[in-house]
Amino acid sequence: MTNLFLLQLLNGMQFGILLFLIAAGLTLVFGIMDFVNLAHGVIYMIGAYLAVTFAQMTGSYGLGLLLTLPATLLIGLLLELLVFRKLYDRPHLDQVLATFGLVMVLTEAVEIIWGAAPLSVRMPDLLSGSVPLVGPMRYPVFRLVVIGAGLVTAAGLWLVITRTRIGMRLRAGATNRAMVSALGVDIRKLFTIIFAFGAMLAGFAGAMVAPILTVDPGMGESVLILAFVVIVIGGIGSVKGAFAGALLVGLVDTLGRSFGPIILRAVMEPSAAAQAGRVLAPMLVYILMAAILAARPAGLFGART
Amino acid sequence: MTKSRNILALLAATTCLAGPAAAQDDDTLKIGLIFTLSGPAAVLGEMGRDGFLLAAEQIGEIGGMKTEIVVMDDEQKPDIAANKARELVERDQVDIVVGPIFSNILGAIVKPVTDSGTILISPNAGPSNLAGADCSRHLFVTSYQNDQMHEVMGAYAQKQGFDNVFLLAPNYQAGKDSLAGFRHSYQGDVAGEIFTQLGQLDYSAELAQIAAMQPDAVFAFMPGGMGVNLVKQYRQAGLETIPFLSAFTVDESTLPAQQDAALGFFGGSNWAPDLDAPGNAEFVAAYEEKFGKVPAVYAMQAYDAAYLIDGALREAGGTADKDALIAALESAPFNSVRGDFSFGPNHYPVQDFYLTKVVQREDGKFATSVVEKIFDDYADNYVGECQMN
Amino acid sequence: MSLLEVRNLRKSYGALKVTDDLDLSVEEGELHAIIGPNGAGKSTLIAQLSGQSGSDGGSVRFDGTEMMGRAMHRRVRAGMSRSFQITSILPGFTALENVASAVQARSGSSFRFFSPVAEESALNDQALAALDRVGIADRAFFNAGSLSHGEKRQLELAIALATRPRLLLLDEPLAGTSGAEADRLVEVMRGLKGAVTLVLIEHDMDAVFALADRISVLVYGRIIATGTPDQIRDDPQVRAAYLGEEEGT
Amino acid sequence: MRLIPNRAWAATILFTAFAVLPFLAVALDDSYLVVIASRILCYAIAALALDLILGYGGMVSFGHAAYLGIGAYAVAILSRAGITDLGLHMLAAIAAAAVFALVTGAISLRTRGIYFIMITLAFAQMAYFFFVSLSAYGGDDGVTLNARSTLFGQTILEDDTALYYTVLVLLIGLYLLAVAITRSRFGRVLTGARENPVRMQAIGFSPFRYQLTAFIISGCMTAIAGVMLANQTSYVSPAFMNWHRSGELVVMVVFGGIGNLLGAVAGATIALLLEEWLAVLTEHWPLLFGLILVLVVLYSRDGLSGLFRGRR
Repeated sequence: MTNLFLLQLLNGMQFGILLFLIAAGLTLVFGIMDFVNLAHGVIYMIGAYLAVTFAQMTGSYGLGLLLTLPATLLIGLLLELLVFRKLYDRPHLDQVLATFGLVMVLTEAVEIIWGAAPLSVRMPDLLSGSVPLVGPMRYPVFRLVVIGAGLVTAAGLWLVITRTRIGMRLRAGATNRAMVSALGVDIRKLFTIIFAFGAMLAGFAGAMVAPILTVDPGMGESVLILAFVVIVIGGIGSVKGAFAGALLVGLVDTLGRSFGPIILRAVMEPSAAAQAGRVLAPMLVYILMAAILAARPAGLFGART
Repeated sequence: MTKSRNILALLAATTCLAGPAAAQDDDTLKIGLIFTLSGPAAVLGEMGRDGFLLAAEQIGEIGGMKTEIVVMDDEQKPDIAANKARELVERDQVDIVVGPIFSNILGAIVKPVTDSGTILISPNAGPSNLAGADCSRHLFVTSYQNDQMHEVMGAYAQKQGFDNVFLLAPNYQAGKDSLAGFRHSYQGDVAGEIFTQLGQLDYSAELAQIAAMQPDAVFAFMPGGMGVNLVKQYRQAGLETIPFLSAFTVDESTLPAQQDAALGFFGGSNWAPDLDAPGNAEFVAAYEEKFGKVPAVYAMQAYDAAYLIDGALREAGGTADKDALIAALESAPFNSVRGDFSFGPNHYPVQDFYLTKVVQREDGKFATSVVEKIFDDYADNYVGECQMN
Repeated sequence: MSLLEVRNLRKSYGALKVTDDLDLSVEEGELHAIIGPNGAGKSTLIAQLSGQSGSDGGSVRFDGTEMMGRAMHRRVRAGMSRSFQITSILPGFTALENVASAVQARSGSSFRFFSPVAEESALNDQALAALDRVGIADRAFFNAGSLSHGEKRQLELAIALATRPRLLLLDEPLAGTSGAEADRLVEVMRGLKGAVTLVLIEHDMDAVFALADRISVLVYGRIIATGTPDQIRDDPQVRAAYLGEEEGT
Repeated sequence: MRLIPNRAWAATILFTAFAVLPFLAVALDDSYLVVIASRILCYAIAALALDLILGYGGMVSFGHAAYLGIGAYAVAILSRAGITDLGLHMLAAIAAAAVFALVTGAISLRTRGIYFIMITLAFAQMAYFFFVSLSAYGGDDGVTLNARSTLFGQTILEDDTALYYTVLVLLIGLYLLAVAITRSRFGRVLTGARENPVRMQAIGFSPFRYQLTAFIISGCMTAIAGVMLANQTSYVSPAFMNWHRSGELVVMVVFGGIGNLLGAVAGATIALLLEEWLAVLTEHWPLLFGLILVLVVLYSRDGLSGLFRGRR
């Protein structure tokens, strides 16, 4: 039981880190540019599709992943130029709607290009095995890679934002756009760069999960809301908050699923507990979010209201 | 001022809404197809549509009548489907509606279609209520009753002498029905029963529990993308030594994504592409040639639906006499590519069920393959509750 | 008993004490000006008194009733209103609607859903009177957002007046106004003296010394002196801490 | 606001057009026209309700489909229990929606901006998953309604045209109610709280109470739409409260121009017709629909009616 609990703890953290990986680009764009990008999930999906296509072309998942990065960066630039640029000064509602429309457009475009059937990519044999844990339990190697990628992304983002010159400009841009402009920084160009970088992070996440998750036209939507929950819980704009939010969501979701019914059984009869567990499990993440926002209306690490 | 002009524009627009009302024409056969053609599950709907259209093309004039086919997308949204169904029935005045894929969509369209006296043929969804208490003269199901695929696996597990099986299904109605169906024909112990979230991405927690319990086998019902996620992660977690029994989890719609991760995984089905039955090899070859993919049951059942309509129309001599047509349909006057096929009194099929297994064919494509027959001429459990009127 | 009694009022942002054990008494009917150098904590004080921002401790008694912990709208209903240093109006409403809203707040329930508010002449008449008092009655049907800066300042005052306060906290009402507009506002304030108790924060020293009955000097979150304009002018501590500095610049 | 006579005109024309539509359907021998038009009217009620809080109260609820579902399930659950009266269905729907709106609104209104959008979405998701888990009513498979609600013991709503006029009467009534609310004392406070909440506090209002009340009113109105939609579809499932549906409701409001109650009605009409036409045009209609949505948001802040008028 204890072993299982520890393993589930690890699973929860790993799911959280996976969520962080997906939400990282969203946090960046959301936090610094105060821009609500519902299309983030679609770019993540495009990243996965591109990774599959490039991997088929080159015959290597690694090369496919590498090619996906500049490709999604380019897509980000293009979208910024065509659509997002015009939305920066608009209210959140406009941003939500325009990107909602973009979700429809891009999802359909993906279906036209790649078809509706799910695709898959082979991961390198080196990473496809599993390592023994305790007793009969094993842990997939690729999961360790995903955890690594998530941690590196988190550390990288944190370093860029707090330790570099461009990061300082970014933070200044987040708090006071006029001041940054006065300092002679071209805020438009800065935003373009951030946006494209955010798209690349989304693409990176998509390419990273392609070997473990299904690549289909619904994959963007299925993570979008979770990604938003993560950054809203953490407090918009805080990389630290997004990381904490992702871990929290991952842990609550995983532990709630596996131990919720057991805990409920302690207070009610088994069949009722099973029933209640089934009703509550899918709601847990949303209950968590509502509870946190009720107590802290700007999220765990959010400053702005 | 401008506002009033806009309203006029709107009025004009509303008028355009009126479509061409179809004139009743006894020589023309009108068939409405309603499938999920957009969204994540579009792949299933496309298979159904393609299967039907393939048959229609082969037949030419269905039932010897000039044939017109209208295709609708239900978007996998029941209320939209209900309206589309009414559009087919009232505006297009189709004689027969074929569709849909999903049980909840069937639940939404069955009333508007059958109330109008139009024949409804479901090429996939087979919910229990419509097999039993809510059965309808005008509804025919060419697939199976939903529980049956799961019962196949339960019977197989029973036969293998497994007495410790771990059950896994998403937390929604079909998931609950699935596990109930499995337990219907499996009497052994259940090591654990988990209802996962609909659309769940990560199955680490469940897989860890399975690894900890080391059951004799796992039975999973994970349709669509969930199945792809689960199968990939199951393999990666190194659990392939535990037999993986499933329904709607590894089939030709998901295998292109699961590929070798699903090799050797078991499923229950009423058919497989390599089933030895008259006409089946020709169907599979024609489908693959036309659409470049291996057909799944969704395509096969819709294909059969077209031939069922053709046979019945020829027997009844057209659409004019509804009662004759229904009687003709009941006799299932066609050769199903799955071999034995007849309708029970509730208009659900009586057919054989097989254990299938995922194999890689010589051309490199992945497909399910028949291992053994589990049930012979098997009818569903609800037929007794049906009082056809 | 004073109308407003402030005792040991505190507030700090981190280590910075913005309001440091502040005591203040405002008598019924007087115009009490609060002056002090930039950053002395004047606007924070107004925010604390009005209930817009919280306090770390202390007591604010209005007409003998403790106001600490009460939300801003409750203090307004008790008779304490305020104006804002940075104009705060409803830009999409007309000037009349801006003021009528304030009248509405103190006259009857606003949980009325059916009768058109624009036709409530009682509200409109009082609002028009308030606009007239500050001299912008001719702007009544203009969108508030389209008014000039000075007119907005006048509107700001009219809104505050329309709440019929017993105590009015004015946060730099003259900020950014031109000569003529400022004169007009000074006249309005002069007219209010006696009828309404006023706490005035203002940088325009001419206006302050011309209008105030008493002046308190706020430096680093503390009142260092309170007295009549003459007393303040002659107070050596004030001269050292504030006026000297002011005259030097 | 100042174009009241014009607006009354436009409303009269629009509602008259809806009123004569069934005759047009008879003339064209196209009964389906009435079917889709009643669906449009149901959504028009929902869009109207959403516009009341979104346009006038500044509350962007991204979870309003939950109330559609609550209304729909009120019909399903009561019908199962043998209660078929439309009035009772309405009462139950309104009561349930009011409770849900009171609880979720009280929590949601603590937050602002994007947090509000997300927390309303979260509550709608909870409602969605609750009904998915509700096995007694078919879970996500939903419930087929064997009969429509009865009106004064009569089954007249089985007739599509009767149902259509019932929805139309409800829409007109609720429209007039919403117009009255926006012009009332309450409406002024609500709009003021959107424009400048601090100012409203400084004149003695607590915006929270008014916003919460408006949130509840809007939820109840949407639940009425849900009751009628369930009757129109004869089918109820959790798909009614899918988050996409919530997004579509916002789209309708935006199409019609935010803060324009008649626009909300027109927006619902346009959005659903557009969907209908584009679906006829191509099976990849979401591509075109999305494109139009993007263009409307980018180039017309007054919705589609603004597009006709050209850029200002």
